[in-house]
Amino acid sequence: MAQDVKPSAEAAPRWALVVDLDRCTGCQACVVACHAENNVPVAGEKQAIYGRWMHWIIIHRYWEGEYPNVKARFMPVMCQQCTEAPCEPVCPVFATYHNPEGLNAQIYNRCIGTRFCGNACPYKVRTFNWFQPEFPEPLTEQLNPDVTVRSRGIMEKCTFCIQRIRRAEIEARAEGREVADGEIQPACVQTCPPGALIFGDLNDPDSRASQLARSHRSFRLLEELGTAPAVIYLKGGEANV
Amino acid sequence: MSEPDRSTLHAPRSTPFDERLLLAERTDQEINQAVLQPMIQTGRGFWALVTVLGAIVAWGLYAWGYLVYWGIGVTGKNRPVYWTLFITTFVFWVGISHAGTMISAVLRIFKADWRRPITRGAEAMTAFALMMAGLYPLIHLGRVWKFYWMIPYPNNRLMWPNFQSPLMWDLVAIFTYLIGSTLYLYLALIPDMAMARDHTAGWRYRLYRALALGWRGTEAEWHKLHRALGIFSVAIIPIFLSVHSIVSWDFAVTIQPRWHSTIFAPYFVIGAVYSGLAALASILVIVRRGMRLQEFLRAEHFDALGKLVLVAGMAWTYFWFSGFIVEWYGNEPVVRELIRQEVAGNLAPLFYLQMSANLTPIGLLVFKRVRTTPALLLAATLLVNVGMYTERALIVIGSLQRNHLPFNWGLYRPTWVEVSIVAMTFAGFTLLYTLFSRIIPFVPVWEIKEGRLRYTLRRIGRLLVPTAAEIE
Amino acid sequence: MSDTLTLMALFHGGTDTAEAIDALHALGIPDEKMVVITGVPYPEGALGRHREWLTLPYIVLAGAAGGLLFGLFLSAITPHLYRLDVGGHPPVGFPPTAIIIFVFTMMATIVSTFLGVLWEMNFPRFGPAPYHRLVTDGHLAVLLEYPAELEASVRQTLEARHAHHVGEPERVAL
Amino acid sequence: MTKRLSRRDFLKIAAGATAATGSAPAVRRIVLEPFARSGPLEDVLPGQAVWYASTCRQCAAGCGIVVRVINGRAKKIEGNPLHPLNRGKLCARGQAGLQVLYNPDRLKNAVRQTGGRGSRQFEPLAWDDALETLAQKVSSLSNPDRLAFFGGLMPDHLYRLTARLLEALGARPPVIFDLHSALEGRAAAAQLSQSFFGVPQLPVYDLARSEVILSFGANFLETWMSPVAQSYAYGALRQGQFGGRGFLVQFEPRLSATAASADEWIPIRPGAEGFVALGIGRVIVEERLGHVGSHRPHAVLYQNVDVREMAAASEVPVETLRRLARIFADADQAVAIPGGYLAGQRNGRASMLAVQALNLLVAQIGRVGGVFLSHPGLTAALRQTPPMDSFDRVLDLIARMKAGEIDLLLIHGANPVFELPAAAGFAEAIARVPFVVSFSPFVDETAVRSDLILPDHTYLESWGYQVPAPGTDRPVVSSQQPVVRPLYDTRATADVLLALAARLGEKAAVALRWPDEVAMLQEIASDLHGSSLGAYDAETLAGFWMLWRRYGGWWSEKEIPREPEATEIVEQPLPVVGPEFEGEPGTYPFYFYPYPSVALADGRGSNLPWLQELPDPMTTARWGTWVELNPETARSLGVGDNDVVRVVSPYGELEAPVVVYPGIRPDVVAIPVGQGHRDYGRFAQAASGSNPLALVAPVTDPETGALAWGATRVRLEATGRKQPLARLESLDGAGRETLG
Repeated sequence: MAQDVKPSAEAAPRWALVVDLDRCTGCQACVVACHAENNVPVAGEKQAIYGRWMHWIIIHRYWEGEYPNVKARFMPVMCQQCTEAPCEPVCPVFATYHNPEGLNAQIYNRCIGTRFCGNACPYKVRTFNWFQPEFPEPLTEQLNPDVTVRSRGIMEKCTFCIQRIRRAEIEARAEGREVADGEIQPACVQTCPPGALIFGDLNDPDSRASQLARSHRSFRLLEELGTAPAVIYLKGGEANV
Repeated sequence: MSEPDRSTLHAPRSTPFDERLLLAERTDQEINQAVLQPMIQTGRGFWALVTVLGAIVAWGLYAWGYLVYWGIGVTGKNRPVYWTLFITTFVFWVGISHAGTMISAVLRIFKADWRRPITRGAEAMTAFALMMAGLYPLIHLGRVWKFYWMIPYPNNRLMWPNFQSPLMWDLVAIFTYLIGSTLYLYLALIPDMAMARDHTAGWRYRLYRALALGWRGTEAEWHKLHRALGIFSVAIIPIFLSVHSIVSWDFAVTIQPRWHSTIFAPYFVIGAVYSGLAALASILVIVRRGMRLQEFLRAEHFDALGKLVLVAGMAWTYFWFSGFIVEWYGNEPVVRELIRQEVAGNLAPLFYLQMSANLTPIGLLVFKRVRTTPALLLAATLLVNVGMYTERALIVIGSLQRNHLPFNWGLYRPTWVEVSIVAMTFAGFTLLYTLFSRIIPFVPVWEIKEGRLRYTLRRIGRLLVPTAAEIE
Repeated sequence: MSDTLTLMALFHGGTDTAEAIDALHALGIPDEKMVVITGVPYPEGALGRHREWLTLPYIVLAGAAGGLLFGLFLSAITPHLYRLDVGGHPPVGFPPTAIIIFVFTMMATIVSTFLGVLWEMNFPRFGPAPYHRLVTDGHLAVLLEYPAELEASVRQTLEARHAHHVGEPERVAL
Repeated sequence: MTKRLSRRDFLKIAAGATAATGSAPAVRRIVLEPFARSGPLEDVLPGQAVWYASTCRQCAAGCGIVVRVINGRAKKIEGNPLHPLNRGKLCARGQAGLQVLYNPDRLKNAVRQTGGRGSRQFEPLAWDDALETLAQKVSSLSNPDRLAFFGGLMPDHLYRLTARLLEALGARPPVIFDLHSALEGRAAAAQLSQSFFGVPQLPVYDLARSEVILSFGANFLETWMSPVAQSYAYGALRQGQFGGRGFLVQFEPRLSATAASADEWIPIRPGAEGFVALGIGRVIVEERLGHVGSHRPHAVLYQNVDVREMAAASEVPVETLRRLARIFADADQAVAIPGGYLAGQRNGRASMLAVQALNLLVAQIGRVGGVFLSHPGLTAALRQTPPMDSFDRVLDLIARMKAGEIDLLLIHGANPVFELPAAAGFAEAIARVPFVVSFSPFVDETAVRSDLILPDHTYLESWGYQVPAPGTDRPVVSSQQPVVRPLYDTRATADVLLALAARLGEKAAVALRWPDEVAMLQEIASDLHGSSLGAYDAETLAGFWMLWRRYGGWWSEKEIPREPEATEIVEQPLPVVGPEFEGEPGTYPFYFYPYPSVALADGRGSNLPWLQELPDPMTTARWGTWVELNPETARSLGVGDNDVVRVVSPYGELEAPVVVYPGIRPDVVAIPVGQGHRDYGRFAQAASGSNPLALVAPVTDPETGALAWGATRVRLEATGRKQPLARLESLDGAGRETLG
């Protein structure tokens, strides 16, 4: 994963998410976990019909073949946290930039809503707040105090649960130790029943994520575009020997 | 129409030149009057027009307020079609603005004399089109109340804007072009303001006096003015080239299929010139009739203008084709899909409208009769702009509907809000132009007089031909 | 030591004016004592007078240079004032810098040209100045200063060239 | 020796235990707290996150959860990393539990419905008055038999109380039925175990360590039984430590998400699953497949089975049966699962027997990677779990209600008006009952038809415990504790019943002698105190009670397998019973397949916005109801995506947009269950959709008495209308991954 390590961030970790397509069952648990963790609003039926949904992670479902020899495959797609992120340079106000840990940070309060990043993103994983999000009382009580509620007119996207990363890092520092591999778990990873999502540091060659990333099954989404994503997919249908 | 005007701008074949020199028989006084009269006397039609346009603008403003209050959601945008009619119209207006400098700067440099009566109309068009274009980057923002974060100063937390973003290039380039064209317009206006000052009273006198800045017309003043205009017309050309190139880079720098193209810059520029010149022709035909300027705007002007449009049209076709053949041949999946959509899919209606509306005028303008018949010229040039608008819609909206992941494709339906706001800018442009034509001499009187100075009649055999003096 | 008089004369055509000016030269009235006011820009030397030198080009160059520096500051310096990485690009890249510098240079050029020319013409100047409204109707006005003793000859020269409205220039509030 | 615990130790244990269970994270540092009843902990730690362990009540599986609480407000639900059932994992519905707690449409206090039932005019009622009315209604019953209790998804202790109370009053035991369990075939499965292993316990299928899995209509990755535990096992099956990749075959008329994850999907004729199982079994016996030859004694099972007939009847070619038979018999670890769809047929029992027999045939019962029963261990005493009643008991109750034999009906945790087939006539029957009391925290379709609503707490505010069923590889009890103080003036139904008993006095008061439910729970939990088996123990009862809440239950540290031994039933030839369907094949050409929605389950999830917005894994549709048609069927009908069709059965009809679905038999029409609420809150009502149970015939499998929800035929009529469905995927994209 050498090409993932940015010279600017030698020591810093390079967070990565490994998605094992062979384990994913399309159960959608990650989607709700993400809603709950990141205060992602719901769009409502009318908007949903028009293709305006707010999920930060969606599970693509692909059909192969025809009845009766038809197969369906699942592919969770969230922000790929590209190393060479096409969405970053186009923002006129630096609302999205590359943080030292290689994350593709979205600064909500900087965003003025040009939606340029949304066009530039080849994965179309950025969601825009078309309206002011609604949380009829007392649903506001469910909001996670660690995450802002985005107002209308703002771009948002998967952050790898940056707040959870920070929480773990702070705890580790407080206890004067390194963050252990597997200690940091974005909400989707934490809940994924078949364990299809694995989060870890690519700069640590021994982390579970790194090991899996080296698997012969691993590939990146739209690799040919050269965006060098930090989300690594493991091809389904074969054993990992 | 007070005086009966000829249905066509044709000169009787017998005397090919007399109309060209028609002004020669007029005294400066008469010329002044001919220009000032239609400005001062405004009919009922004028006020009716102003009211209608005003109403449309007001409605558009309401729609904008509605948009700001509820959020971008009230437009038809969705994922993945994040840019729609607003950006389309933005590109369109920037395009329109390109005729002004094309005419007054380029032609001034090439000493094309026929430009004289139409320069001001063209420059005004540039300025107003840019004002309209300038609205869209604001309107389309999700949080317009934070637009000032794009202004280059260390705003909150001492952060500067990101100069790597094409939107920043856009911002400064368009701002520059707006300043440039406005100053250019005004500079060339000063002597006429003095003229108007000398022949009006009341509020108009006070206005013109202020605008004339105390112009007298001493040799020194004339000389300096010429130098300044000379510098302007050289300086503004690179700007005018850069502006639309930068607009094209808004799209070309992304890796969105169909946008990611190197030919976009020149393609956009030529498209801009094409639509701009066409728009200018349409406007001149209308204003000429509305303000009875038949004497000033005559056959040879429209003929020449028509030829320019024709050339621009051909150039556009050439650029379009060179872009298209590469896309078609490259056969890159998403682009292939987009082309399929255009040729036989949901984009087909727009695509065929675009092609027919852009190519037909080229065929028409080949004929002098079309170029010199107001009605026909108007039809042809309006058609061009329908075509160019559709072209922009296809580039902006069409391309966004498809991307590398079929799962994420989308469609787009405009809403009343978008339509109202687009209508607002069209009405706004017309309104500004109408008012302008009533306050500012629509034809640059001093330039016409200057041009008249240069002609003498020379006899060649049987013919009396006008010859221009090659002096500057 | 004799005092000087000023007077303004209007002409119909350029030719008369030109001849009149030559005659006045002959009387020993130098160019700088004469101002020709026209409603139409006459081609260079049409009235046979010399040109004075302009500072405008230098103002423009200075302005352009200033714009260039400002553009350079924005595109090459500010990214370092608040360092943020985007999309694997270096903080300062050639193409964006080129564009920003270019645009600001041109902006400065334009603006300095405009301000420069106003400054040169020391505009705006609304105060009363010797002027005649007929100028914009195509008449040429010659404004001249001459020693009193030339009074007669000057007037006579002007009459000879069909000058009209010869007399004390009225100072019009412009 | 006893293990005493400090919070610090607990951290280590948390870490150690998760490592032991081998779940993905090596470390999960969360400090679990017992919810202190007086002056909750969160008051002393403002802004500090506190984690409370409890039990998920979104379905009957009983997964352990930990809830992140800040300033007395629950912020996030996660799986309990220590819990041996779900091992820190949780499904979509479990994650959405917060919105049950904070649902804007909750009842805020006890209400009486003024203006008659269905008027939806509610008048707040003081709890004392409510209890008084209730007590008075009960004591004024002419005959205790005229009292009926309809229960759905109840925590175990509440079921105990109810059963005891009814017993004490001399009334019949509660009727326990909910649609979700019916769709899972819980009742039938329990009966199957009863006759197969002699205990009415749901078997555990060891998917994780199995090599070949034949799943007959068991969508075990979505809603069937214990989806989280099964998904966890599936992960291990796919990418286990040893690199092997199990082979999963799914027999289903529709390609469910589970089938999508399977290596092979066999679109089988509805109701013919048993035939396939029998066919495979017969082949194994005939061809002496497998290693042990263990099947010699079982040859008798298949004596009247003919492979050709089976193949013909199930439309699965003989070669396929042979191939599968070989794969199944040759595998060291193989298991066949009789799923819910089998139970939903009128030949359900026969099919399930045939499938279970396969496990017996290849000696996979009680074998690693085969079939187990969860070991009760010490929890045996606690295992007074509500036996899911079969549908015929419900029909019987409805009949009695219609006949006016019921004067007082109490309903808890169920919404029969919505969940039962409309044709069963519960709505009409309930109108005949003079007085109805609902304990639902929401005004659902049934609550609207009751006189009194005495809202129970939502599960995050409640006490309780549950023995997960089916359990896991060791004895487990999940304990439930409030993670926040009750938001509103609601009251635990258990406490209501205790108070009621106290008011009624005599036998009732004796039977229900506890002052409140917590006292009862403490007593129950104390059974487990002092065991060396447990993952923890304390010296004092108080300490044990603290840890019981802190851990979110009690479970054995090591796995304790329990090998069931088959009863003599398996010595008789297996019955060969064909399916029957309601509706003439001529007029009603299609099999109707209502399936539980992954998001909304049987409809109890449809008042939660997160779940409404949750895309269906296969169709990526949200918010609405849709009709899945095979492309060929759609073509012959001249309809496409988003065209509204009318689905008509002999019992009712509904209209919904079409989803052209490549993975379904041409003769099957599938509709997800869950939408079509008339009440039950804004989100449930906002969704455009209809309830497919309107079509379902209220028939049962005569053998088990289970609801044969898959035994209805329907016909389709195009309406010519269009109704866009909220799909996540772009229809233009046509399900392609790339344009290639």
